Amino acid sequence: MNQAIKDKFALTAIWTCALITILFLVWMLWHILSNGLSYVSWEFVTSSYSAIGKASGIWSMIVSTIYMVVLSISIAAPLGIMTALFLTEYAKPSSNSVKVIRFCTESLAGIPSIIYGLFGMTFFVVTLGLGFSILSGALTLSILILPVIIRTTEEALLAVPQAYREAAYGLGASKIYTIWRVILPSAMPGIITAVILSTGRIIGESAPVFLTAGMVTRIPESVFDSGRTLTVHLYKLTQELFTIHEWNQAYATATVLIMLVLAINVITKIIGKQLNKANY
Amino acid sequence: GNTVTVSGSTSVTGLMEVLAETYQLQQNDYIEVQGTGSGAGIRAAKEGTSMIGMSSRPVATDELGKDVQQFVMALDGIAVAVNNQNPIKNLSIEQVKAIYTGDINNWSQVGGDDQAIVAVTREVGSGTRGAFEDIMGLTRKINDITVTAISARAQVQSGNGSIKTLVANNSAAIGFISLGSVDESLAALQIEGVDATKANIQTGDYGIARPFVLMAANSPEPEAQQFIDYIMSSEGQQVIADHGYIEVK
Amino acid sequence: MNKFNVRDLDLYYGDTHALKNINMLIPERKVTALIGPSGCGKSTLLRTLNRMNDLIENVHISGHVELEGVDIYQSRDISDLRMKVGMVFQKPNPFPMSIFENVAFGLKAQGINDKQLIKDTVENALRSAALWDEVSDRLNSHAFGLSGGQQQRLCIARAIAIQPDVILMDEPTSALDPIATHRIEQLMEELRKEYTIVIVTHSMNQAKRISDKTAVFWMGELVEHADTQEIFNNPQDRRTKAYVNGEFG
Amino acid sequence: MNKFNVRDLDLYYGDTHALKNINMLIPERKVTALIGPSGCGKSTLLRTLNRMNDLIENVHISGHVELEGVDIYQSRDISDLRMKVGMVFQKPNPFPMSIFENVAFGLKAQGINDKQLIKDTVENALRSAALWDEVSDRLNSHAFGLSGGQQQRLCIARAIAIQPDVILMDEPTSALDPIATHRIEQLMEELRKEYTIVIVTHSMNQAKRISDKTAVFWMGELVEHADTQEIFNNPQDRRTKAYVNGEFG
Amino acid sequence: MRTDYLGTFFKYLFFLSAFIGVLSVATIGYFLFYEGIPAIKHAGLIEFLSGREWLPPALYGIASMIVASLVSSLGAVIIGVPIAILCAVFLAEIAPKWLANLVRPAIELLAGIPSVVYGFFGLVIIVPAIQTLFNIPAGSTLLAAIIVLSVMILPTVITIAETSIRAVPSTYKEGALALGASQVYTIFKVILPAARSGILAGIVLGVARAVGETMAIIMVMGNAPAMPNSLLESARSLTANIALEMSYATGMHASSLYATGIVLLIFVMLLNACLLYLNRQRAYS
Ligand SMILES: Nc1ncnc2c1ncn2[C@@H]1O[C@H](COP(=O)(O)OP(=O)(O)OP(=O)(O)O)[C@@H](O)[C@H]1O
Ligand SMILES: Nc1ncnc2c1ncn2[C@@H]1O[C@H](COP(=O)(O)OP(=O)(O)OP(=O)(O)O)[C@@H](O)[C@H]1O
Ligand SMILES: [Mg+2]
Ligand SMILES: [Mg+2]
Ligand SMILES: O=P([O-])([O-])[O-]
Repeated sequence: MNQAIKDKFALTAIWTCALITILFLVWMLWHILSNGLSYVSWEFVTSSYSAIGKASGIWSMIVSTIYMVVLSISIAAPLGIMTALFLTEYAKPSSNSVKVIRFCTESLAGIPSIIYGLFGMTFFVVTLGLGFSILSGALTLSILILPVIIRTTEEALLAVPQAYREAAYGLGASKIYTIWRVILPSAMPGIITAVILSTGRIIGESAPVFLTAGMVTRIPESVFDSGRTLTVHLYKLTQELFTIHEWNQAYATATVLIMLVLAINVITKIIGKQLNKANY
Repeated sequence: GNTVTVSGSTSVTGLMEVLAETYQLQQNDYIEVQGTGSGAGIRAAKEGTSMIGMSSRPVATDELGKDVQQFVMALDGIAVAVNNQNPIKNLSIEQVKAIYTGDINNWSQVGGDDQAIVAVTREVGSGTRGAFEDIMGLTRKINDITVTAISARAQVQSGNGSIKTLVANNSAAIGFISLGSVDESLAALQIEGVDATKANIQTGDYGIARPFVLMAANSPEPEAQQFIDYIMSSEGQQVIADHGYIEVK
Repeated sequence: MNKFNVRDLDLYYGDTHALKNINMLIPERKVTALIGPSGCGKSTLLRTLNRMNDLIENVHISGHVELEGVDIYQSRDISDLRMKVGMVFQKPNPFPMSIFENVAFGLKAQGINDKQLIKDTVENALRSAALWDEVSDRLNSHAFGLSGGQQQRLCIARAIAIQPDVILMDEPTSALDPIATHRIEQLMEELRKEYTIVIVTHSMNQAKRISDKTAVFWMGELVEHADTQEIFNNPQDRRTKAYVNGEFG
Repeated sequence: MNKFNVRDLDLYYGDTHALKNINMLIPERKVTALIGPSGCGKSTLLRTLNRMNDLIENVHISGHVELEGVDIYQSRDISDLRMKVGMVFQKPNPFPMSIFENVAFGLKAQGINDKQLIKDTVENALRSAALWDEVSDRLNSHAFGLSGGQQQRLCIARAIAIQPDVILMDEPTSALDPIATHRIEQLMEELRKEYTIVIVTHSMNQAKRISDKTAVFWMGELVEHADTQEIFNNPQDRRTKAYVNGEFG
Repeated sequence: MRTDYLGTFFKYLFFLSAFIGVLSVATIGYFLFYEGIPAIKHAGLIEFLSGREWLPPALYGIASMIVASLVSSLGAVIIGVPIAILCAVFLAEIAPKWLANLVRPAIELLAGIPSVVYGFFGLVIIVPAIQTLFNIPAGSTLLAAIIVLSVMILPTVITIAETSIRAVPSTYKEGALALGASQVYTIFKVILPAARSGILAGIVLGVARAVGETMAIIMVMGNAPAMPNSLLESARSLTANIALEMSYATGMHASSLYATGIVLLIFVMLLNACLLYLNRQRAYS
């Protein structure tokens, strides 16, 4: 076949695939948003849920989600960042400890989330006796997001120009001073990206969350209480989709979730821009 | 206030959440209800991970051990339900059984339209499924171990709600759910000509019924005991009756 | 007086023999230029003088580098060495912080907190680097706002601020335009009065213009090291002759 | 005969005026060297000759570049232009495939399938690039296994294989050691007999050694363009004089 | 010398943190195997893997679930990956900048949307559509799962593939274009092969996501634990098996669910090993 014809053919295929993808994804977004937006109200977002059917608000789920995000991040972020520092700044790339650590974080990244649920339920809920609680959930999720944080932070650290390190060491600065004053600040946008990415992950998980944190619909008072995150709530609703009322709730919850993810993406973008500015 | 942890049967959960909310209107304790399933409820009560366990089937004493007591808080029928468009109104126990074992797989075999049957069941370990299998004789023995006789081709859904959804939206579907959660969106069948109603269960004419069981330690925490007392009180029983379940007092 | 005494120095990157038995005296308060074709080991030698090669994995060094008679590879305190031997790189590499913070960095890294002292040192360093007049009114603005040539002078100021004895420069003008290059060369003219300067350059013209001594490298070997005049007018080594006559490079 | 005729050429990268009103004739079967300090626009001019700048966003070009009398910015067929005007880059950039596939790439891209024809062309191209003897026994091994100088000759062979009229080279030896550089220069000596060569170099010595004509650029302007002898021995422009006398760069 | 102590302290602190990742893997692995091995011993490894009947507490055979997991993720790969790669090519090389800048954020948005939302969409749109389109009694089928999964992995694979296509040194592209090669020829013969390892990584991540997906699958696949005979039948994935029965199970039944987890894990590890192997081959050549 003539190369020009092949080219035309390939271009058509590429445009078609792009179009299919875009249309499908737009269709999905549109379907959910068009059904959900009209039902999302201030009332819906800020009122609480009640089994007697008086109220179907999602405020308690939002609070539980926030608890879960804050707690998981505050466990995983320091660990992940320090691990990344060890891998990029201290360990020799070819050393055995690096190989082992890298292998393990990569394995963690590959474990399906249902297995985290299985593990969290056995280990944190039962063996450690933490029960269905935000804490059990957050501990489970922090292992789950550890690889994301490590990898993204590592990339950010590696992207710090070697020239900064050389300049700092060339001025007689110690390693830890260099890390603290030069490397971490330069990598900060990347680290924040890592945190935001993991926030998305935490918000999106369902099975490992309800197997460890349960699905109680009230506002948790402490991390030892059970709570239901938004995503778990959506899952529960889909299992009970019955009356029009429940359908609307499900669409509205899905809409809120999509808007949350959108907000997260926008924030990531802004930080990314900041990063580019800092490195011009 | 204190927290009372309750977990187990998803069939009981809906009712329990209502009881919890009415109870909380009166005093300070918080009732934490987790719908995990009867099997998990029994285990939680036995291992003490929850103060109160819930089951939607009778619990054998040897399942619990001697440190755990049980209360029947209500009775509930199991309705065999089909889509509203399905012309079938009545099935015999044998027909239901054959449908679930897969021996009957077309509605025309039981006098309906020529349409394949979509049988929907709960997951293994569910109290509703356990009770349904026991009552309908849907069990068999393999290597001397009792296992289900429900066909592996039956679709599995993990709650009364999702079975309801499926049946309400699929004209070929049949499922079994807690009678208390039946409403006009789907049709409960007569079994052997008997309507699935509260009255018929109380008289014993409709035989597919099971107890809702609460389990707690022999000497439970005072707040748990107080909540159990509330459920068993006439006030609590009234709430149960109001929501379509059968009071025990 | 000689500042550095390099004896029998061999350096390997893994299996690459990058420096081959180098013996070289570097005189105090003179400008020594290292020239030679690409990949001949100029940068590598320069970086052995403040142990910057320590940062690279798989480097193997044997032989001696003495700074004022003390072998720098024996002493443990690298920070100390690097404060004595400052370095300026090929591409201007200011830190992503303000102009002031850039120059103050080395002092703060030593744990110096005295505000006034820092301020004075920063001003002096910027003056010595002939940058003060251009930036005195915007010390707190970001260093990246400076032009390439200004950034390179900032890096020189940063190196000067910690009062080193020696300044190493690796092709410090190769990323700059002719005018900025000229400024830096003028500056070196000033600095030679106080500092020992070792500069790598790929431009023979630059070596001619600014250096007192020139060392010619060829594939890891030091082929000739003498007064700059000598090297260019009366080269002894065949390869030097070919190189300065432009037969390659 | 002139191969290229560049008339009133201006080129902007966004707001940067990178080429300023260039007028230049490039003679056939001669080597034309473009020299000048860093950032003066040498590479930019070179890349206008085969429209490589089209790949860069925000480039704005006005004026004319005629190849054999036809304005290359009017004609639509860029592939055709690029097959006539081959290019060799600063860093050797073989494709990640075998030696043979690298050289055959251009032919296959044209849709040529004749195995024998391809084989012969590859062999001829490798011979012309003075690489055949070194690689004839391992044509199927990966191109990355070659040394830098061999890779660069491979890239030249790749360009030759599609039988261009012109070969553009952007600092083709700057990443190579002196011996490899020497090989490439020898090769150019051969190629000039058949091809028009335009070469960017940062080394005045190289320009002197290999070119017939030299064009000197300075901040986007063409300041002088004449026989190489003239440029170095009898420069007309003040800036040329300063540059070739090593006052900067 | 004060700083030296500090330096050492931090070095060990960082090392300890890094060690927690190792510890987690070890703990997870330990629990999984400790809890799962009894069931495998009880049922016999071969019987466990090849048995078609899942009848706890008597028979534990997960062959049908292995098949369901394999088929659903394989199907998702066959449908999703080519589309995703061409889409990535579109974004990186073909689309005008404004269009790419419009589409990319949309795709990134979709990469972050919880899989439950995809499952929900599948439940309300795809399942009924399959039911009517193929005129079958129930739309919750393998096919529904395949479609949901392929849509779900699109954003992941597209994003990673696009990044790695963009990371291909522009010198390759310039080299090819300078030889007069057309844009399409350059893309398929130079850029995509050079981006291979990144694209493979994206595919593996996508497959891992498909294999590991749980809730979305439960919502659309019907979960019948029988061996599916066609794509238009209900089936149960390994993940769904764990999620459905986990909260009820005790004793050997619970152990068998951990054993299901082991199988799932080995699945994913094999996948990663494949990636390593493929990449190593490339590095070698
Ligand atoms: N980090 C490294 N790892 C391995 N080899 C290296 C490394 N750095 C340099 N080399 C090799 O050591 C030799 C000397 O390199 P060096 O950078 O000292 O050369 P140079 O004279 O500074 O060249 P240039 O003028 O190109 O900067 C070269 O062959 C180079 O490839
Ligand atoms: N892609 C680009 N975008 C914006 N500006 C560019 C781009 N490429 C080059 N320039 C600018 O155009 C001017 C000329 O660049 P060019 O690369 O042609 O210089 P050169 O003479 O080849 O320099 P060198 O010797 O460093 O290669 C420079 O000021 C450069 O910064
Ligand atoms: Mg160098
Ligand atoms: Mg250039
Ligand atoms: O959830 P169940 O009530 O069926 O155990």
